[in-house]
Amino acid sequence: MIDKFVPDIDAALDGIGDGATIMIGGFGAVGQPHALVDALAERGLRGLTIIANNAGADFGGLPKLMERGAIRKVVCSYPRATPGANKATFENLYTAGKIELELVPQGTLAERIRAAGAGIPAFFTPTGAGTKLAEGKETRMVNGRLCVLEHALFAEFALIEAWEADRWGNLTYRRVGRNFNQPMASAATVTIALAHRRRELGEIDPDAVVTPGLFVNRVVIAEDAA
Amino acid sequence: MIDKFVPDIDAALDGIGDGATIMIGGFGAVGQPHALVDALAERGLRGLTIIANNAGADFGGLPKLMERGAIRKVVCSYPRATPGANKATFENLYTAGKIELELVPQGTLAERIRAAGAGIPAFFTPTGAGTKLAEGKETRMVNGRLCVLEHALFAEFALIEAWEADRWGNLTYRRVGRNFNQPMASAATVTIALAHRRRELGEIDPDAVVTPGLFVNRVVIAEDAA
Amino acid sequence: MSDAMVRGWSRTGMAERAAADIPEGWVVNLGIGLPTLVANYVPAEREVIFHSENGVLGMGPAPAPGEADPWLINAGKQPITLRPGASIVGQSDSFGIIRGGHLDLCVLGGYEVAANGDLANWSTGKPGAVPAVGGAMDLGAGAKRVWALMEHVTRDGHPKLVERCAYPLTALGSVTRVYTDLAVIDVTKQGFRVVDIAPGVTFAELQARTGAPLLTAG
Amino acid sequence: MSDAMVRGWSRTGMAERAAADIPEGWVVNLGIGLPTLVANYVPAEREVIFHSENGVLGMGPAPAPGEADPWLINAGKQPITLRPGASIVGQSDSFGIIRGGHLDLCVLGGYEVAANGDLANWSTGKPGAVPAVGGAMDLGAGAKRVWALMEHVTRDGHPKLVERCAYPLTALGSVTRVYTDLAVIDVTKQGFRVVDIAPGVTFAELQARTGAPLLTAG
Repeated sequence: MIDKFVPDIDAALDGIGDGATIMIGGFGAVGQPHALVDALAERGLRGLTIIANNAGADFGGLPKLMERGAIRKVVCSYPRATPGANKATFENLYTAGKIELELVPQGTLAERIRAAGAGIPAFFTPTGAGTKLAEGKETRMVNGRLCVLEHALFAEFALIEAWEADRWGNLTYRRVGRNFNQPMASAATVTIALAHRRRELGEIDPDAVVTPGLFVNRVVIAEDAA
Repeated sequence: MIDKFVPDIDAALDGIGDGATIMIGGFGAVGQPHALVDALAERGLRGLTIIANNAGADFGGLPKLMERGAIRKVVCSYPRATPGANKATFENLYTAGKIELELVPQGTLAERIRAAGAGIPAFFTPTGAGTKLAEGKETRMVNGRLCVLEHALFAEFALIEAWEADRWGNLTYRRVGRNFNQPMASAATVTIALAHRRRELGEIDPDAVVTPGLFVNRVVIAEDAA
Repeated sequence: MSDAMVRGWSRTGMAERAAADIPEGWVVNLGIGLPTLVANYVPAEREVIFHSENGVLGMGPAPAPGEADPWLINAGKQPITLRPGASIVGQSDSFGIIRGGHLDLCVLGGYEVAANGDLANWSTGKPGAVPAVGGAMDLGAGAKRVWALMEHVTRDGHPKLVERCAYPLTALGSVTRVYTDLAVIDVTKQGFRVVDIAPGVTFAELQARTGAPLLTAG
Repeated sequence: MSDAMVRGWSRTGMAERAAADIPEGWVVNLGIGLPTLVANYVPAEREVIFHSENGVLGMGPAPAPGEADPWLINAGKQPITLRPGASIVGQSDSFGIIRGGHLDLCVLGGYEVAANGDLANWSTGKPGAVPAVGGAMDLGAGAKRVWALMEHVTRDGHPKLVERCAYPLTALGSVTRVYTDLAVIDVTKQGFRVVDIAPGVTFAELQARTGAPLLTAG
């Protein structure tokens, strides 16, 4: 019997070691698997590469991971705190030269992650052409427009948040919680989902599944689950 | 008030002229908007380019379009009749040199259509590398694998079949009826959907919409509709 | 003539002026900050489909206090509501919509707009500052129309409509129209062309505050 | 020794032999024709997730007569059922699954398999014939493992396991294992290696019918 449910968050995070490349879902605080990230911060890891849209934000477990020196490099589009928040941890580390940043336009980030999942090793996009973020990248005119060659972005682990899950790992998302969780689920060697509702196999309508279970390796049910 | 419903199939097909490039959804007979294709065959058109996975099949309205000489070129992956059927119209025309064929691997076809909708003008794929279907195409090693450069595939019109539709053009599909209809909806200048269920605005759950209305220009409700 | 005499539109007046030009049926993305205000001036009966890059089509107004759905925010991380007809997409599909040219309009803030449509709005290029781009480059490159909604000059009086951008670029040849406190200006192949001038502002005053030649509608 | 003496496995025996090697939990695509039979020999309690390239994950057995759902067919256009846990995806996502290496296994028919794993199964290259490829090239290039399920020799006795394919290629270095009526053979960096031989077939008989050297498991 296929059963991707794991009993707790420790089991969900099993095998994540120093130097790992980890995708973390969410946009802003919505769809970020906070319980997984918080627990990750307790593991005393070093040298992580984190791929997460809002990696510089002041909310969730990422600032804690950064403060503790777990993160070597961040790949993201918006490494900045929400307006009005205190100066974010990321900014301090970045200014001090203690963390590396690969800044990627948000849509290119999403598409590079999708490409990794879909077996497209590289693609041309008009986004960023002629800007500082395309410096050093291959460009060419395609259909009369200047385009940049971008490459698929893979990870060893993806930590994502879902709404429903069954034992095959089929997932649904709730409202904008879908965001980066959907493409990231397909782009990692080991995809770990924090889900809010446990469903029996067959309970989720086949047309309603957003992430088929084959993309998912482990599911842990959130403590708030009904 | 946005209202993409049109009263009948004639209104749905308005503006399709000689020489048009038309995508037709479906895989096998499922998800093919038969009523639209049948009506298109009555229009006495010439010089059409048809993009459809099973363009050579013996079912649906496409053989009629071909018999009447409406089609100049077909872009597809499987121009062959179902086993046991009579020799298909396409085969006769092709053997007689009366129709042009661009044969594309099915996944590359789907991805080229998706790329057109998603603003990706070209991408590298390992599919087809080193085969006859990659002859004359740019290739390169990406991540240690030989890949082929493929380009986005656009159309002026897409004729698709949906399950539910509302007046904004939001669509759902039923089971494998989703197939090529989903990517094609995004890749045409004018997307025309034949839907089986008319829904009030707001009746389809926002999480359940598969094709957001912005991709759809016209919706006609099938005569079998409940 | 002192700057104090040239007032033009207020910030809400600018948003209202831009909103007046958005017809029913358009799919529209509004950038963070001033552009977000534009939605307030599109009446509910004029059906405009607002897109948010985190995956929403059909955003409605902000929720009443205490009624926010924790699963519904916009790209500015503010709570939102959904209109009937709304739909949700994932991140790669949301930017497929943007990059694929399916937005009729994107309204963005701007540091500078050049006469060739080049847009600079993501970085001041100050050394040491943390760079952040979000979806600005995708929106700038992808939407059918890009309107810049911004003050006509900087706080210290320098023109923001210029011949060539000095700030790092967001997108090449992107902006199709500029709404400022002083005027509405199209970006054409011939350069900036004035569409509308705020009440009480003269063409000469406008040209004096613009870093490139202005054409008139005629 | 005449060919008539070398019988090996029947067609259903070949399908059964391949099915025995598919463990629980794999996601598997079965090609049209003989490979489709493999599903019949995977017991329902061994959970294998069958994928069909038209967008199904979790295919079940064929429906009872008269109970076919018109919206459910497989890639061979035959009516199917869904198992509990099934899901539906669109065409670009379905081939993203294939090309992205998410299938544990694809079982395909073959005209020829070369000792370097090259696969030829889509075209005989006959001039004038209508070429048709379907998803064969995507499956050949994308799945983690590609098993060719085919007769060991052609009808007129020519080897189908060869040094280099003569037919047009489907995918380069694709096949990882071959199941024939005579043997199970791995494709390794050193070439073909015999894993299992059908009852009553000798190694010498097998080698005589194979167009490239066979290594033994040891």
